[in-house]
Amino acid sequence: MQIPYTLQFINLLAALLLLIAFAMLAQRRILSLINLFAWQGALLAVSTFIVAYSTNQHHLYYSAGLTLLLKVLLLPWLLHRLINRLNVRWDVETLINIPTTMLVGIALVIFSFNLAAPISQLAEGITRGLIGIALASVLLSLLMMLTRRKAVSQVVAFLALENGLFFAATSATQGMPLVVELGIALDVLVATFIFGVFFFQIRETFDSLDITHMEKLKDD
Amino acid sequence: MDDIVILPLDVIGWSVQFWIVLGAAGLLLQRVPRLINDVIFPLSALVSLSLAAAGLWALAVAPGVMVLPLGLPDLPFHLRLDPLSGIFLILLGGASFGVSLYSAGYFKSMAGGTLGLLCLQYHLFLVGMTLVLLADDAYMFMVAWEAMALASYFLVTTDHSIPDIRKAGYLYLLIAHVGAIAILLSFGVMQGGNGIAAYTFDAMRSAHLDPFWSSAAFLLALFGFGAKAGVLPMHVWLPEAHPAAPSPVSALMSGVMLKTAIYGILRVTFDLLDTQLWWWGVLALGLGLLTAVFGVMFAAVQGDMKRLLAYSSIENIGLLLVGIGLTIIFHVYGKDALAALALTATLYHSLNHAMFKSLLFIGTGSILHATGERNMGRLGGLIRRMPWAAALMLVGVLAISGLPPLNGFVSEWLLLQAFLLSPGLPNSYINMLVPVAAAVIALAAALAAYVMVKFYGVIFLGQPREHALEHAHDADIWERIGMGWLALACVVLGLAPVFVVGQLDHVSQMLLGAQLGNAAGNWVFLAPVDTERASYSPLYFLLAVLGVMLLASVLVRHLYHGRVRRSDPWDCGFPAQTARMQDTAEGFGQPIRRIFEPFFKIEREVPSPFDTHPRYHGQSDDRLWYILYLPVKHLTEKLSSLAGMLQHGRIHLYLTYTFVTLVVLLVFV
Amino acid sequence: MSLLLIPLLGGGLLAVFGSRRWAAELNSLMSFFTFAASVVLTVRVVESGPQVAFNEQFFIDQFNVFLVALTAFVAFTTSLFSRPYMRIEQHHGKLSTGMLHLYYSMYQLFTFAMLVALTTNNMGIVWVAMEAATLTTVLLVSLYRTPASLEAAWKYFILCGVGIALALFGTILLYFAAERVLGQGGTALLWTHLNQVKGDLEPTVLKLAFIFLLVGYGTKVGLVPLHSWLPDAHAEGPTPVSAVLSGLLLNVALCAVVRSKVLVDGSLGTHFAGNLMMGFGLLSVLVAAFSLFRQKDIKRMFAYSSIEHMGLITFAFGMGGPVATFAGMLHMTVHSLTKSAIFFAVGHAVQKVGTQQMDSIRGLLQVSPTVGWGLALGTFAILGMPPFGVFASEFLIITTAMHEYPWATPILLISLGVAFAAIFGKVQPIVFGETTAKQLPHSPALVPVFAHLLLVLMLGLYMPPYLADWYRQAAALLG
Amino acid sequence: MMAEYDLIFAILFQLAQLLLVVLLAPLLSGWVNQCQAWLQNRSGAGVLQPYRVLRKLFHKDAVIAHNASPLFRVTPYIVFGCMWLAAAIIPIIAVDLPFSQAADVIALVGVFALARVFISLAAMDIGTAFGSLGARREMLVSFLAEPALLMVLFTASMISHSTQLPRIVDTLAHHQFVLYPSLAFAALAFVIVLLAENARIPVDNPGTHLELTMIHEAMILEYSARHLALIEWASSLKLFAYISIGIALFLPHGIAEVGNWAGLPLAILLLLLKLMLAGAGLAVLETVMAKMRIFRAPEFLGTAFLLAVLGLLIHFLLGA
Repeated sequence: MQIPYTLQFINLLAALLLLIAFAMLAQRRILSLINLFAWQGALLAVSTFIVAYSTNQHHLYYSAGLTLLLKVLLLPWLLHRLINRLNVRWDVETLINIPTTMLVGIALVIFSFNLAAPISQLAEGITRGLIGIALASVLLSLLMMLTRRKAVSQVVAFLALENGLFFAATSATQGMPLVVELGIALDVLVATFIFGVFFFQIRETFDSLDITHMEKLKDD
Repeated sequence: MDDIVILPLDVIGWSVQFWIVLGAAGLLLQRVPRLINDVIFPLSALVSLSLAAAGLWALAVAPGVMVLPLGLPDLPFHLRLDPLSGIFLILLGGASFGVSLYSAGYFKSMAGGTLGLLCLQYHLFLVGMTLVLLADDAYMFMVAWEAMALASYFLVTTDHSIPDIRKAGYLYLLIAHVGAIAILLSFGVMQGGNGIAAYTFDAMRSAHLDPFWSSAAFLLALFGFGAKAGVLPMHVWLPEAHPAAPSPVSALMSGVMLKTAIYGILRVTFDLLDTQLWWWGVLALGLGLLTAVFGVMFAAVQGDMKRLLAYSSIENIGLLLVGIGLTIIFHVYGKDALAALALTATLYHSLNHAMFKSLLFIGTGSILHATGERNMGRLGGLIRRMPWAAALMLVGVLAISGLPPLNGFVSEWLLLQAFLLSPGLPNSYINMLVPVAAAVIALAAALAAYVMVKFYGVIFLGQPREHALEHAHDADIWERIGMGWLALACVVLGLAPVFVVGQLDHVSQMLLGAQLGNAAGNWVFLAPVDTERASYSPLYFLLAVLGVMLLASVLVRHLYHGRVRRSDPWDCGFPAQTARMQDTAEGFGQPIRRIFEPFFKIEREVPSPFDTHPRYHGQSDDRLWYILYLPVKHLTEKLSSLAGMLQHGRIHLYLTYTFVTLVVLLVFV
Repeated sequence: MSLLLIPLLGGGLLAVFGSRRWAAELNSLMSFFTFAASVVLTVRVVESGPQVAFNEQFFIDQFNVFLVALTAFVAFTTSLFSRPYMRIEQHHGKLSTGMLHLYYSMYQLFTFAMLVALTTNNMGIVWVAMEAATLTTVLLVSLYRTPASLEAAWKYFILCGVGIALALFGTILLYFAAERVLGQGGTALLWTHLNQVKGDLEPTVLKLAFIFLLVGYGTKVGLVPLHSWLPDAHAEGPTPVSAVLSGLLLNVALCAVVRSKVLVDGSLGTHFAGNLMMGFGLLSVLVAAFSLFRQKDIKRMFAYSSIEHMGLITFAFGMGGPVATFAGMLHMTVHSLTKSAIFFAVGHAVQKVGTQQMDSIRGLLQVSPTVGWGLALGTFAILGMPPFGVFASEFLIITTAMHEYPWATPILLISLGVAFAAIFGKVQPIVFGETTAKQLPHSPALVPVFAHLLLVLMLGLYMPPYLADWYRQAAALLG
Repeated sequence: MMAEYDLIFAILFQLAQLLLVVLLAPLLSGWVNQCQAWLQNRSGAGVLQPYRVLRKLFHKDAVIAHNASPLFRVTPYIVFGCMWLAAAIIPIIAVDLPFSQAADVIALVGVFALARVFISLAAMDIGTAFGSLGARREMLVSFLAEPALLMVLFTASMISHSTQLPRIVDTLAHHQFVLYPSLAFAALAFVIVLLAENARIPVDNPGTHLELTMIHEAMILEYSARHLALIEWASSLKLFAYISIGIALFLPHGIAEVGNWAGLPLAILLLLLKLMLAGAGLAVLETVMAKMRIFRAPEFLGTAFLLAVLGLLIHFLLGA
């Protein structure tokens, strides 16, 4: 049968999302990391919009707009300002070298696809297979979190993880109830502000954002 | 009629409540310590007496039952008062009566605040022990048991500024708690049916376990209660904790609390479990023998008088365990008359030990107050300074040495009779074991005499080893009364065995369905099985000895003269004697240490002949501590360091934990 | 729903007036109102069964109403405690007025978040509220702005953030499964509805969902190996915060786990979720018990003991069945009360000495018997010594385990023994012996300590019938 | 009617034996000393010497240390009483002694223990170096000797299913003659115990006051006059008691049965004979053996203990 264009398009977006996730995993420079994050947000917004259009649920339009506002404009802007204020334009040092990370990432993707396969079977309509991708990007961001040693890049990874979730929430399940999405958005916002506060505090206490300084608390 | 049947339990209920009130009052009255000493403790002694009376009463009437609206929703507190509880209540009441009276005098010197607190803990301790004896479901038993442990722990650590005492308290409560866990497990094994209601003792009685599980229950109980009683190898806490406590508390712990553990073993083995196996008996017998010999051996080499008594308590617990083992063996092989004999011996010895050990412990309390000295090597000659304490403690010493006509001898006599009557058991191994066991018992008894001669001789006799002792004062009036009561109890228990055995028969009847009875048929002669086999009459014995003595003295005085001349001791014409030439405690124990050398971990520094200031230091340690306990400690530390490695402060690794956990779980779906 | 409005209002008020001198009193007052409201609510629920409100967005049954009451109560007593505590901290110059301001407002908002998480019917909102609770406490943990506190807060934030995110994924999967049955839109995440149709939910999806929910909320519960944030956060935050974290937040998170467990096992018809919870519970108990040995910081040690007890409770809920669930809830209650009481006492002790290193805290009984006895009794209570209530619940849990899963009992008992040895051995010299402590500028608030301990003692010896029925109904509800 | 007569006669017997032993005991020790003297080619002081010693001591004034406590003064009477009693309840002529109903073999051992404890305490009372030394050694010897004695008695009472001496003797003497291998071991053990308990060579030497060796003498150093007399008398009673235990257990034949008046004269004659033999044997033993170091004593007595237990085991094994 002829697959509807919307579905094809969403699948394409999903693929791009995954691609960007990989790109972030591979990325060494923090600025471009943030830009990539913004792009991811944009993809997310678009896909949400399409889902909203194809299933014409109105509240999805709101959340698409919200995504655009938050993740494409507000957060990247905030992060940029932070970086300028703290002038931390260094390269991202990773704990594990990039190729290894990539290999692990690929393994994760395969794993999550297998995991999602049975679920995809029972998903009808346009969302087939998206769970897998969402799961994959979540796991990839998680991997990124635990390979980066700068606070900022960890935060970006965290936000990317949120993106993956959001993608699952909208595209895969065609939108959670509005209340939930508003709540989620709010939390993300607050979280980011708190992150900001933290950056300054950490900065002024450790005069660096390298979180490897923060390994004092342990059982000895 | 019912109310009359229930009545003993009611009396006990009131007594317990009254005790709680007294304890609280003590806490409130801490501003006026005089009131606590002269009013509260005597009152509490009266309560003890009522408790003992109720226990005696309970022996005759049918078991009383009561369910309190307390405890868990589906498992309220069950109380039950049967002959077994009754006997131990008599023990508790009788001993605590004397000890409480004594305390009235003993704690006079104590500061108000501490005294108030101590008064509260003291009474909670008594209440805890009482409830242990009454509990009829697992939950209440555990609550009472641990409350008892907790109260006694706080009592032990009364003067907690001394690090050793803190250490003792820690060791004590830790082992007690481990034991409690084992007891809980054993109850869990014995639970009847399912649901929480299966934890009433009635449910356990009705439950039928296969040999494996009942053995498991027995072993767990033996371990748990053994830990409380100080059975090898769970004894290490006892010689630390008992000396650490104030003397009246040591008296209660040694005299009464250890018996609650014996009570627990009896309750579980003969009441809750419906079948017994012969090898349980052998196990108990063996453990008991080991404990007895070990205890007396270490008692012989102690220099601290309270430690010595504590070790002697270990010995007596060993004897009790031997009695229990014999009872089990006989019961399993259907020789219930003999089982009754062994059980009677056990219970009798419990009573006796409660009395004379309490007496001796409070006696050491008086000495401690008079001299401020626990090390026997610095005492001596106190019989002239404190005649009352000396006289009363002499009774205790003779009793604990198992000398006729006092009470210690009666129970040992019964125990040995049980051994002598044992042949004819189907199992030849046990038949072989029995004489050896009897021999070991005899050995332990003889050694006990050795220990006690050392104890009394070094403390009370000879010349004072320190000048400070010249100012030692005798026990005050309350203390004398308390000690007097316990000494009296020793004498009475020794002279009226027939009556006591008659009372104990209620217990044998309940647990074994058999009675010892008295073949002699009159109240003078005690003849367990048959007059032809054995009989003993302490009364005639006493009369004869006294008669012969009086006869001799009268004759001597009458035929010759009573002239006496005082002079310096002759001592083989040895000139210039000082008090330092007497045997010290350690010197007196030295032969034993030498004979049983392999059992001790001895470290000594002996001065060379050329030392200008020669000093001797010797210490005999318990090897078991190094063999059993330290490895466990090290293992725990190793494991905990492993656990500590989890927490090394690097957030990436923490995230990795999350990540790995997630992935693993996802994989294993 | 005055219950929820009060703390929100309180948060607002304190956000405004937080820097005034009477802010502390206002804080306590608000908490008291919340408590009163919760009592009213409780009475209503116990009388007339479960009820819903705000077109089913909120749902109160016997299970969460008991948690609501508990939360409100402990929040109230903690506010009482924090009044002098914070004053003393200020006196010592550790805190500025601004920080206090932040503290008071955040305290109310935290209460609000927890109450929402408890009372809401919408699994999504549960998630939102949990996240909110995390965010509010993060700032409280880093209140002192010391490097250590920052590090602790950062770890807390990151780890719990990730955890929560995973929980969100679980929620999404839940919704994904639910919408097939309940159709699109609002009702598909309502617990009540899910509970009705749990039989027809898609098992495979729910399995997946539960794993994510367990890992997510489990991080907040502090289950090993997701517990790493917990000791740091407890040790470095202000003591009242440690008290509420240990006493309340963990419960709330666990409550979420239990809710989802009910759904998942209902749908699978197997004991899958239960087994997972039991596994995590046992692991937590074991690891925490052995970790206790090496602790030097007193608050850190009690944090580990919280992990241990949470493991025990998780195990109990995992076992399921009326008795075990009953025991689990009872243990939740007594643990919250006891642990917060301990933290109160510890807080004052630490203030007296000026350090959290146990080696330098000595002889509390000498300088202030009340604090000393509070700590000693609290410790014995938390160690499961009768006659305190903790023993009652542990008794029930262990005996049930002996009946249902005999193999688990040795692990539990060994851990309990080890924990006993560790904590008792460290607390004894703190309470006893010669002292190193000094007097305090403000008189410590010990009413909460002994109020809690008395309650615990009562629960150990006597449980009022209505309370028992209440627990029973709740247990029946969770099955 | 008849029973009452029996009882009265029995009581008479009891009193008679009381008198007999207390009078006969010094004679026995005198006899032993005399035999030793002969064996050592001395012409001894004669068998009546102990009586003279006692008379002399009773006449003297008692000299007591300043710090002696009442315990010190009452002990001699207690010891004397105990020993007298012990000697009185052992059937040596006839088996019907009513008092042995009141005290069986265990009580007998108890009596010895009682006396020992008191004399040891009294020895420590004055607080001299030798006193406590003696007390310590006495207790050291006894804590091995006493259980050994108990085991010996147990073997006998196992055989006769009774712990009452009359019954034991009755069984051993008047039922059909059986050889008891267990008793052989018991006898050996008993001899050792006898030597040890009565302060004989090789464990102790009653003859000397050599500090390094003495045990019993060290304890009674501070006693004089009537007290010393009583103690001496008591120790000869003790010797008598032990020997008569030995007789009763190992060669009881000839002791009169219940109510067999006719047998009495013969019994008395036999008794004297046995006593003389035993005393002579003791003398021989003491002469041929050498005093051993104090720390060899435990091993020596340990052997006795071992033998006694072996005897008991053999009884279980062979049923004889």
